[in-house]
Amino acid sequence: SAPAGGAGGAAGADSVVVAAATEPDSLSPLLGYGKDGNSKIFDGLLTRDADMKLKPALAQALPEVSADGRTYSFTLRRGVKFSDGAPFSAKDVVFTYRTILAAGTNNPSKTELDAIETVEAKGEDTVVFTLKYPYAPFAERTVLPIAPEHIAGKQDVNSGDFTTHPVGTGPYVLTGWSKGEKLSFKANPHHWGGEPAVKKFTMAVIKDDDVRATRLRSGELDGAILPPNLAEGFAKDTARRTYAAKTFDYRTVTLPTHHEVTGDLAVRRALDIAVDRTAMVDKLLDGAGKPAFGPVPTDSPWFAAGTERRHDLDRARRILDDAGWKAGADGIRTKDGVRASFPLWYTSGDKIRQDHALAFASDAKKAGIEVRTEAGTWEVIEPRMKTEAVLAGGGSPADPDFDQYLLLTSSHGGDGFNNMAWYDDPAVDAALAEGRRSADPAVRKAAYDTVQRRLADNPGYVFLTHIDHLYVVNDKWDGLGTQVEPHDHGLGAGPWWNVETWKPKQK
Amino acid sequence: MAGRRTLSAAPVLLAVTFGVFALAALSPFDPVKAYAGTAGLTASQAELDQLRINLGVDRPLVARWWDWLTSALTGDLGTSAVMRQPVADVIAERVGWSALLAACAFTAAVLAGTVLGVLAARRTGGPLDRTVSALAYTLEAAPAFWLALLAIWFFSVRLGALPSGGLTDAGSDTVTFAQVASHLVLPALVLGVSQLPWFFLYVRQGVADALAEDPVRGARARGLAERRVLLGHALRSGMLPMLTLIGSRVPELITGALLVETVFSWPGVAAATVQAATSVDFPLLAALTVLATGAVLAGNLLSDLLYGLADPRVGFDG
Amino acid sequence: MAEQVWRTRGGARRSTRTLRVRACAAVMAVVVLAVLVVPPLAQLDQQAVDLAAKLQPPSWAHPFGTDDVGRDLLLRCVHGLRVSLLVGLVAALVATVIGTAVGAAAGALGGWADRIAMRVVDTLSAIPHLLLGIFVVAVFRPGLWPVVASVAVTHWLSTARIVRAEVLSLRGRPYVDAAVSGGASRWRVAVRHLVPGILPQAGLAAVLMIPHAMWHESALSFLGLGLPAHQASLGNLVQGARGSLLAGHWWPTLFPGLLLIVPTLAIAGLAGAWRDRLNPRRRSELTL
Amino acid sequence: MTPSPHVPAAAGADASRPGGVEPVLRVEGLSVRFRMAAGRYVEAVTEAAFALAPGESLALVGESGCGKSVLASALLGLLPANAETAGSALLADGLDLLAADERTLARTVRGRRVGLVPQSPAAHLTPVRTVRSQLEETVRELAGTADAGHTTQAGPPPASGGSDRPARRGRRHRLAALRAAAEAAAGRAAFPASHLDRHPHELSGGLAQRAATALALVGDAPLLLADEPTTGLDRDLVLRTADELRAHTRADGRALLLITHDLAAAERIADTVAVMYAGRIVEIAPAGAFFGSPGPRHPYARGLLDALPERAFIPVPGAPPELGALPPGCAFAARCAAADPLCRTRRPALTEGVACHHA
Amino acid sequence: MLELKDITAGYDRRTPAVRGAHLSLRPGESLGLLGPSGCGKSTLARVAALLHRPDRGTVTLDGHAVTGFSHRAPRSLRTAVGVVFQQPRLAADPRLRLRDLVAEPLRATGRRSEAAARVAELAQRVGLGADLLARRPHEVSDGQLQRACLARALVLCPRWLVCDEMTAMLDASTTAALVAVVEDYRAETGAGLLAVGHDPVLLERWCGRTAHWNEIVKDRPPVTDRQHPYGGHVLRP
Ligand SMILES: Nc1ncnc2c1ncn2[C@@H]1O[C@H](COP(=O)(O)OP(=O)(O)OP(=O)(O)O)[C@@H](O)[C@H]1O
Ligand SMILES: Nc1ncnc2c1ncn2[C@@H]1O[C@H](COP(=O)(O)OP(=O)(O)OP(=O)(O)O)[C@@H](O)[C@H]1O
Ligand SMILES: [Mg+2]
Ligand SMILES: [Mg+2]
Repeated sequence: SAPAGGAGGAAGADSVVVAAATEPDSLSPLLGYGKDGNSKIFDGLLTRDADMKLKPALAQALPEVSADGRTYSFTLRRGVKFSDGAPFSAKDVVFTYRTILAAGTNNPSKTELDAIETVEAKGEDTVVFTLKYPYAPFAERTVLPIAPEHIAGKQDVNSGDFTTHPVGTGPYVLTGWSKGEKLSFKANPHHWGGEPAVKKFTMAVIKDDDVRATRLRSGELDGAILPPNLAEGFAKDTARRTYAAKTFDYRTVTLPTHHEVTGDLAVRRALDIAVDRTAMVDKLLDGAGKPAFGPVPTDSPWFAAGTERRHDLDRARRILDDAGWKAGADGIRTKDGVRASFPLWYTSGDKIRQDHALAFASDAKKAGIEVRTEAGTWEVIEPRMKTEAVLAGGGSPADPDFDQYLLLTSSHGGDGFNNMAWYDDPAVDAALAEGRRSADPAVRKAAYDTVQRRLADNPGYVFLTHIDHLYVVNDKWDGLGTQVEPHDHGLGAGPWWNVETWKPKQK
Repeated sequence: MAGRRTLSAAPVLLAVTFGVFALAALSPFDPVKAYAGTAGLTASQAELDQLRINLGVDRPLVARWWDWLTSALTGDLGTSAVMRQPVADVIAERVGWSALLAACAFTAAVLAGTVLGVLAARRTGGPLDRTVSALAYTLEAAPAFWLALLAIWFFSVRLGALPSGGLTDAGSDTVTFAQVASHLVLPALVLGVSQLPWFFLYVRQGVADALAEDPVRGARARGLAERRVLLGHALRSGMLPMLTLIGSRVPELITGALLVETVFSWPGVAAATVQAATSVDFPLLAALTVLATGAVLAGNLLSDLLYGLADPRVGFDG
Repeated sequence: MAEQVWRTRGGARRSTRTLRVRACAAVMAVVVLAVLVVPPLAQLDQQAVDLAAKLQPPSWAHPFGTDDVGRDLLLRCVHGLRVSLLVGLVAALVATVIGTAVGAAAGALGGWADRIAMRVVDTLSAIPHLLLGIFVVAVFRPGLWPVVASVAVTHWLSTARIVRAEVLSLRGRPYVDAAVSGGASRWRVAVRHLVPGILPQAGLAAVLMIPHAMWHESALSFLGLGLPAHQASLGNLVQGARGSLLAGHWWPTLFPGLLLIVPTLAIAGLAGAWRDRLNPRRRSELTL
Repeated sequence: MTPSPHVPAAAGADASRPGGVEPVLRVEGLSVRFRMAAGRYVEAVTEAAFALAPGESLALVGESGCGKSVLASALLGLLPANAETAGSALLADGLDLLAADERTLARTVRGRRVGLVPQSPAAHLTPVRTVRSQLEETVRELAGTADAGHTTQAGPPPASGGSDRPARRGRRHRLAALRAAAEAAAGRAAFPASHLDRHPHELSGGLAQRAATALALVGDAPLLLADEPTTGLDRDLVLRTADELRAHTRADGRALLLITHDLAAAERIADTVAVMYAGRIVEIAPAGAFFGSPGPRHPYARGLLDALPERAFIPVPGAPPELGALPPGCAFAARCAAADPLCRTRRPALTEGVACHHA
Repeated sequence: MLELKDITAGYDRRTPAVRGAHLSLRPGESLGLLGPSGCGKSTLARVAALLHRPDRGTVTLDGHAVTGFSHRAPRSLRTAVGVVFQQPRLAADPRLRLRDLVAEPLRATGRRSEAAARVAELAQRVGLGADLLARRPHEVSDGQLQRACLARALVLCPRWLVCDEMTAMLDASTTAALVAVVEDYRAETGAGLLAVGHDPVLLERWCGRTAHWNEIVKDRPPVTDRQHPYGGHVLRP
């Protein structure tokens, strides 16, 4: 029942207004902006195509990797200019990486570049990275945007003007940022990839889902990200199209090994098959998602076929019975005086996690395990993570190492939000190390298959779903599509990841 | 009185800023986590510790407050961690828009509340009184959030008459008067309506009580028209509590503005308050609180002055 | 003697008034009964998720329908009402008592006591409510009582100011002189002559605070500072139902919304009758 | 006591005036009762009847609490909502004050055709406004009548004209005229101009009384109800107020209902005296006869005069009956030396100006 | 002794309402104070009742100098003076039934138990029926209210009485009756009386001794009689 003219959009076809739920804290790559690519204002050395394959951007070609996997050399594209007219060169690349790694820089995602030992310029157009250890997925990190040294170098990295008035080489130039309201961009006519057809791009910041949907309906917006139940409302709207982006965005329940109930392997295995993932996808996500059996989604090439687990309540009960967990009067099992009961925390204000937690608790109860849902902020949850279960989320599509290494290696147990469950499985540790060291795709695939199989036998987490991200966009342009998206989807995700290549639809 | 009150603002400001620092330090939120955002979820502990030192939040509370205070007195308000911007810039960019919104909403609420209150008090128990009173309690029970959604749905989606958010059209970059004016209507309306119940009910109560008193009987006996009796006598003595409200509702106005600014993507300073509070951004929080304190003190001073003018029997001091 | 015809002015509303008061009282009685009796009697789990029964419209099995994870809304509404009424009533009561006490003391004592009390009120009202709320909740731990405390702590301020201003105006009245001459202490003057005069204003603030506190609670829980969001309270229910409403499901909003408003109106009706009785003139005009 | 001058033409007490001019006010069978808790009634006024001819002043006297103020309030429709009235009170043009609706009373009667000096004037002034503002407001409201005797009012400012100057000048002029009119009104009641800018609570009792009188005189109403207009005034001012009221009444055939306990003032002003006891008018007589010889005929009225400090200064023995439970016979019987069983059982009717079995 | 010496009092310092008034009263003595309207009698009465702090001068009550009281005179002295105010409508708390109005001073001074009996006795004296005692101020006539106010003034058995135009709104018979009540009380207790009023005949008969304002206010030109029988209405310095 969209009113007529609802799809009118804000202006002509060379102007696009979309809405996002979140806003970047800063626009400086040095502080972490755009680290996963598609930053609009900036370019990285490399970038990804629609299939998530790396392709050259500011570099002329993919890097040359030395045999020991510890040296990466990039040859830079020539003639690229920043939007202020200054030429781009190797020293900007070196400046960017070195600044990020500097201790005084408040960039919270430095860890991702942990492998880098040195970064050097070789002449005007070559940059060489030397790593501390062989790190197969390193090239994936170099989608990170490059900042101009001649501007950013003269200011305080953390609070300088550059953080809000960035200058880059990207397809768009920032024309205004009204915090809490919108970011406006205009096409960069001198972009090395050619001038975009969409001349004006505006990203309105609308935190609330319902308001976003309403404003989309009122015709002020050309596109917006929406939760499934609201996107549903636009399904019959012929002037708009809904895009469901595949993601690596999973929701999982951590089962801390240090808790007397969740530490019991039988309980973990029972829970893993007691949950009805299909029902969750159908009902909680309105079908916009997939059951998850590990960090890797079932349709990814990295997925280890055959590790899917069927919902099997009877078997779950049997496992518990066999392990000595006996049902009490109230239906909750006990073993050696220990009641099969544990708390499950979710972050308050997050509806999806809340629903997952409730559904998980209700499934667990059917198997005779009491899960007490609790809500809190991370500050409340964090000190309890060692022994209490948490409904967590994550997912990074570029390389399986990104997710799994931090999530599963025993050495990261209790290190911040990495490996919250203190999962400890020597076979997994070994496979993960192998996966990040080897450059051979076959070896890596085998290694990650091993990890996924072990996860099925010794689940430290109960993975529940992978969540599709839904976007509703006016049907006025050609060239739209979605990439596979990570958990944390900011400006760079959504059908507008490649807005620079959109073309107005021919009528 | 105004002079003395201005003087007494200094200890209040000191107490408030220190209070804010102390409360923020004691609050369960961690500035480092807030700064890191989602990236913090994958950061290592060493990383976070380094960040803590860089942000200066590892230092003792009193030292931080003192540093902030001394540099604030020299005009340097520090840098906001959440906004990644000097605090002075954050405030300069935003405070005007907030003030505009709040002032419009407040004026509308006070005027509408007074008019409706008088009309309702004229016949308490009458249909108008019943309807508006019930509505007022309902409004007080309805979060500003709901009102906002409803307003957007009705005025923007249904009627297509008013823009539903932002300071200007999303696609336009220039800030023109007409644009701002039309974008101001809905947020100001919602904020005003959410403030209305108190003003309405207090005026109603005050006027209805005054109508039962001898002075109104006297005014009637003199042959004054009903309108004069209502406005010149019943309202004049019945509006005293409402005048107090003008000052004491300022904090509620700020809280309301915070929600409304968020829903309508209004680039004001109130929306930044929640962020500053939940992410424990000391310099920003302190500066915003100083602003709020100013508003509250000014509001209270104003209402005390008005009260003193309106009721000669009151001898306010201090 | 000829039959006398008695005329009245404006007395005709009397009967509907009593009716209204009775209706309000009846509503409150039902609400209180439901809140006290239903949860212990019905041994049902208000958190029981049934994904298969998601978002079902009202029916015999679920008179209020179900929510988006298939929980029975009637059960949740009753539980929520219990929590919300508790929060609303207790917080409003505490805030009003504190506000009235501080305001009356400041107004009646005057001088330095007044000045200091008012500067404290200024200070507290200047600190963002949210921050004060966060603090209170942090000192204890998220839960019901901290929420009540945090609402009460932040909401007595305007009552205090209103009461003080009224007291300042009242304390110059000649009848206060008469009381003083009769040996009344300041305390007695305040309690016996000033406070009764400002009770209508304070009572109004209290009534307004009840619904306000109910949704303030849900705002706190949204930030993770109140009750957990899955725990039923009217505020949480209404907040959580927003998305469903836009998607065309009216019942998850309507019923909790009504339960939020109807008792409020009933309390307001009773309080209005009470305020009329506080006003000596209107009281005698309304002799029932 | 000096006998006061009388204007013979006006000294008629009977309601039925053969062929005479229509009375300014004719009250018949006026009763007022208050509904109290538990269905009880307080019968404040019972079947009062009298008429006021143009130019006549009627002094209503009686013991405290006998219903005088209630009677006045009833005539203006200012009773509280729990009051019930019966009977009629007709103005010269036939308007029944007791039956008229609030609108008529507010727009055409109060202030304009019936003025009131309330008892307890300080309580009847709006506390938050100065006397001047209330006086000016009243003058403005009743402008049509107020301007008659005073300064000229500026005509409507010329509507055309590019600048707003003439309009503003006109306004200033009008404000000045208003101010002057207000001060003149204050002067009539001997309210000092220097106190005009005070608030009611800053006035002495006598000043408040004069302010109330000034306000009531503004409308130059044909009928003035003055409820104790001389309380709190010193002798000089009492005389002055009495003279002002008498002059006001005599001019243009206005009428005055003077409710007072101040018998000296009553004697100075009144043409007729009505004595009220326990809600009833028990005697109504020409003032000359009442104060001079033969004197009052009702035993209560005699007792009242004897209680004056100039005379015996002895109160009427006993206490007045409670109006909630009036005895079946004569209400005064319990206090009357001459009472016999008839008095206790049968209520005397008002015949030939007195309601007493023995008069 | 109730002694007012050189009292200057008022509501703003520049134009005091009372200037340099002297007045003294021995126990058992009574004084009628006459004066034109607005000259400051009520103000002086309030000073004598220790309700108003004079700007200058001393008040001595039973040997206690009570000028230095900071905000309020001590309770024992306040209650030693019973006051009947000029305007009963304003001097009665609108929310109290007459019964409570009269009993209030007893309750305030902690003599709650005596209240019922004492109220009944005084009501009987001033002539207030049970029916009236149960009403609130706006439900009774001004005269009835004034009776209650007199009862309230007497309820604590004060050693001094200040009656500010107590009988202004009373008819002759009630006036005589209430004066008799006061005189009976004085005969019983030997209390001193300051009666303010306008009626010289009444005050003469009541108090025996009267003073004109001119006589007690020493340091300003005596109030000349007005140029005209009732010419200048208020006396301003
Ligand atoms: N609102 C009321 N409710 C009940 N009784 C009332 C009310 N107002 C007045 N009365 C009663 O009606 C009677 C008449 O009162 P009214 O004020 O007319 O007396 P009055 O003759 O004017 O006396 P006074 O000389 O003292 O002013 C009194 O006995 C009084 O108690
Ligand atoms: N609260 C007040 N504030 C300011 N001025 C006041 C106040 N009360 C009284 N006055 C003024 O002080 C003067 C004396 O007042 P006061 O009441 O003592 O007179 P009074 O002699 O009792 O007169 P009356 O006989 O009319 O009652 C008057 O001019 C009066 O206007
Ligand atoms: Mg009277
Ligand atoms: Mg006086």
